[in-house]
Amino acid sequence: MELTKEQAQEIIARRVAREFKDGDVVTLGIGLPTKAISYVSDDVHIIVQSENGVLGVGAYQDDSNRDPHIINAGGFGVTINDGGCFVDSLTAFAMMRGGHIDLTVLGALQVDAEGNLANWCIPGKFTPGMGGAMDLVVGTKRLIIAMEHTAKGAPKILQKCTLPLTVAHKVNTIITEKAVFEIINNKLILREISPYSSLDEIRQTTDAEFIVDLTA
Amino acid sequence: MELTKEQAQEIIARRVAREFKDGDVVTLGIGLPTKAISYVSDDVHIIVQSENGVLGVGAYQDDSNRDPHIINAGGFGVTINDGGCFVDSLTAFAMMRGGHIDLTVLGALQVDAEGNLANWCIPGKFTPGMGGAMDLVVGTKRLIIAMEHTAKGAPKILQKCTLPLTVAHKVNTIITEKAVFEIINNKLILREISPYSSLDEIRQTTDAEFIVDLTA
Amino acid sequence: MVKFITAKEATHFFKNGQTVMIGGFLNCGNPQDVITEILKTNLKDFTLIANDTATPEDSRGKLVVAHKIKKAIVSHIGTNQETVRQYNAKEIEVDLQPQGTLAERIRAAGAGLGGILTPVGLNTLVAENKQIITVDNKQYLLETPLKADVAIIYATYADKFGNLAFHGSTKNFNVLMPMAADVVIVEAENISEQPLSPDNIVVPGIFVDYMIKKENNGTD
Amino acid sequence: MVKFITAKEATHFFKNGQTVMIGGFLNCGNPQDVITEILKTNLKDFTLIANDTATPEDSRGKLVVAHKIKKAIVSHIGTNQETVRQYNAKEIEVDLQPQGTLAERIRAAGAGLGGILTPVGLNTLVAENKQIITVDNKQYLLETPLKADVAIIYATYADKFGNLAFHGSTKNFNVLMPMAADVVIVEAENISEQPLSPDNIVVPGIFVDYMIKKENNGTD
Repeated sequence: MELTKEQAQEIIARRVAREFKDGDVVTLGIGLPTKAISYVSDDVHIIVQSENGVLGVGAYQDDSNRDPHIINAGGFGVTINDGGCFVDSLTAFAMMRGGHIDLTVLGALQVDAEGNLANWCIPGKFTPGMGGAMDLVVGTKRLIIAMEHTAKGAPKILQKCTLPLTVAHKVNTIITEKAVFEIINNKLILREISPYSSLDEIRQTTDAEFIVDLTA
Repeated sequence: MELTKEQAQEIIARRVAREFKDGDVVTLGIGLPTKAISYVSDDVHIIVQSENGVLGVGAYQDDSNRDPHIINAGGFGVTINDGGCFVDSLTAFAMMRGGHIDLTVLGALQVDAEGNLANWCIPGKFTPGMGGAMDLVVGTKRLIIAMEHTAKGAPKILQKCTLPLTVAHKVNTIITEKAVFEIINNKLILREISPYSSLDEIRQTTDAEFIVDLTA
Repeated sequence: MVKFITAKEATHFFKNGQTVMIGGFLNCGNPQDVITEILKTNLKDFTLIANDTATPEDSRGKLVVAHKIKKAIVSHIGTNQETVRQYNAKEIEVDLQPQGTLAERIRAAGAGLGGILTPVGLNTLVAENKQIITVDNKQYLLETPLKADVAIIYATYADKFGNLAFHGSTKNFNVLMPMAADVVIVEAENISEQPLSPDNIVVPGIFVDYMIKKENNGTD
Repeated sequence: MVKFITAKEATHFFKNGQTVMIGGFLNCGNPQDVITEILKTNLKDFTLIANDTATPEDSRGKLVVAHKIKKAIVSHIGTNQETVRQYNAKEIEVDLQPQGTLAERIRAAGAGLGGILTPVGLNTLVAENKQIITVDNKQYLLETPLKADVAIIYATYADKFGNLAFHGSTKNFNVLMPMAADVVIVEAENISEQPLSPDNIVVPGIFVDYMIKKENNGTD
């Protein structure tokens, strides 16, 4: 089934939202990963950390609560939830590196069957920089990559990343509009097939060997 | 001239006080070094740092301002001056190690002609621990040792320390009731002879070679 | 999320032989209530990580007196004559650390660092058996992370979310240890239903597991 | 002790080719007034240490547009298309750092450490030409200190003693840089005659050399 980009992103965001557990401290990449918050069920309360020093990121600001001193890591004005706090960049990254974040959800340019991730640099073409991504992925208890399955038709899940890595052997889960994979001991395992896809389509659009085990 | 312990300490404290410059951030060891504050002239304002996390240590507490939450590094209740602040132990020591303290005054068990200092351990006899002393001495811009010239008649200024070191090659100045020495390029230089002593007496009670240069 | 418990309940989170961090500096910013309860139990053989062993009558100092500390990793023992006695009698192992190095090692554990390079302790007994690393033609000691199974922490102010703030010189090691221990128990003097100001929180609540309303509102 | 000056006077503390730290994160907590004055001078060839190069219209981003930055040591340049253009055209040197590593390197300089060991960047381009050190069977990169000649810092609150405090997410690198630069210039939104509460001060005044009352009271 052919999905629009918008539909694909909503499917991914909804699926990611089911990974959050009540009380989780989570860090979310800009864009698609952040959209997942909208779909978290009402009985699950998560604490969102933003690398620029906000713990307990709330809704976006509106005309009733503008404050230019409070932004998220994307530079957008946000509010802070009750019980949240502001920290400096050193502390924000100590939280990440020190293993105090339960779950991190990021996008990717490429991710591979060994759990390697590339998301900061296309040599000679596009090098925005790693920002906080390398720190985010190292210390998190669990790393989920949330991304569209392909980019302009080309697979993004590979046997081996070809772009410069963000981190090696750290990705636990990959969530796309077509599938959910887990990576355990350097093995890629297909766990779910989206209702909008099929095993055949996943095989055609995934450039890596994977085990099919839908029982877990 | 035979001085009582009290007299000797007052002479030392008064002489140390003349080393403080207006605006200096200083750290003072417990006991004798701390006494120097009483003799600082009125036009010199110094900021006293205490390793337990007080910047701007004020007078001791009295019945008008008891607060068990404010102590100095010796465990005594103190006040904080206007403009002072409280920091954690990590920050207190970053201040010291990072070169943000202008002047540190400490006592010593032994100090030697190369600027080595021993003040934390007499093996097998007395090992209270180094506390903050090793950090204090490493980063300070200037290190003054303030101590009685001898201990029970035995010299404390030696050619080479025999006790475990606190730091190597860091002492700049030694102030006793008999003399003021400077240590420059591993050379001990006598700079001042106290009115209560003489060059002969200093030679007899100092177990190190020194240059006499009273001109600086 | 933080759970509110009693000091007695807190004793259930300890096991014999564990490494325990305890905040405080001499007589200031000391947790007391959990220690009082531990003294009533048979818990023992702890490795203590703290600035000092206080006095025999105060906080962690009482654990030394009760022979519950097998090893003390501290910067100073001189204020507790019982620690000195046990050390001389070889009844307790004492691992003396420069105070700033102790703070950095605790921070390193909490911040996920493999260690830090410090000039402190070079050419002294502290350097024994440690790796020396040269950076930019200067020598440094490699100091490794120190972590704990449980930390007992004092706070002046807390909110129901576990956020902490401090008055006076009580910050000391209380600010560092919550990031470096698996289980963090806080004794707070004041606990408010309203959230503390997000600008002034010193220890975020995500580092706190259990909170106790401190019985005694002095620092000791 | 801190001296109160104007933004224009602050330009006298810069020299061509110096290393300059500038606080702020994207569009938040940015000093602006000193940069506006620097843009009126012939000062150039700076090495910039900052989280990012903001946007072409904002703070340190404007220094890039004016070709005053020879080299940028930052974690991200993607928000400033002019930095990206100059980088691709080899008009500017860009040394990209993981953001947490950048923060630790600045802290290391301020805290007198010879460096820190971090797992971040292992097995990536970041590890190139860096020493790998093994602690407890785990590998780490040795990251060395980063210091500056001058730092330009934003603060929300200051007192006449130079003490600083912050509102919202403006702490970012503004808290770290004052310890790591020889000359520290602060632009504060609010400066009070009364001392700030000693419990809530985030940057002690002893790290601040010069203070400017910020003209524009937004963060940019």
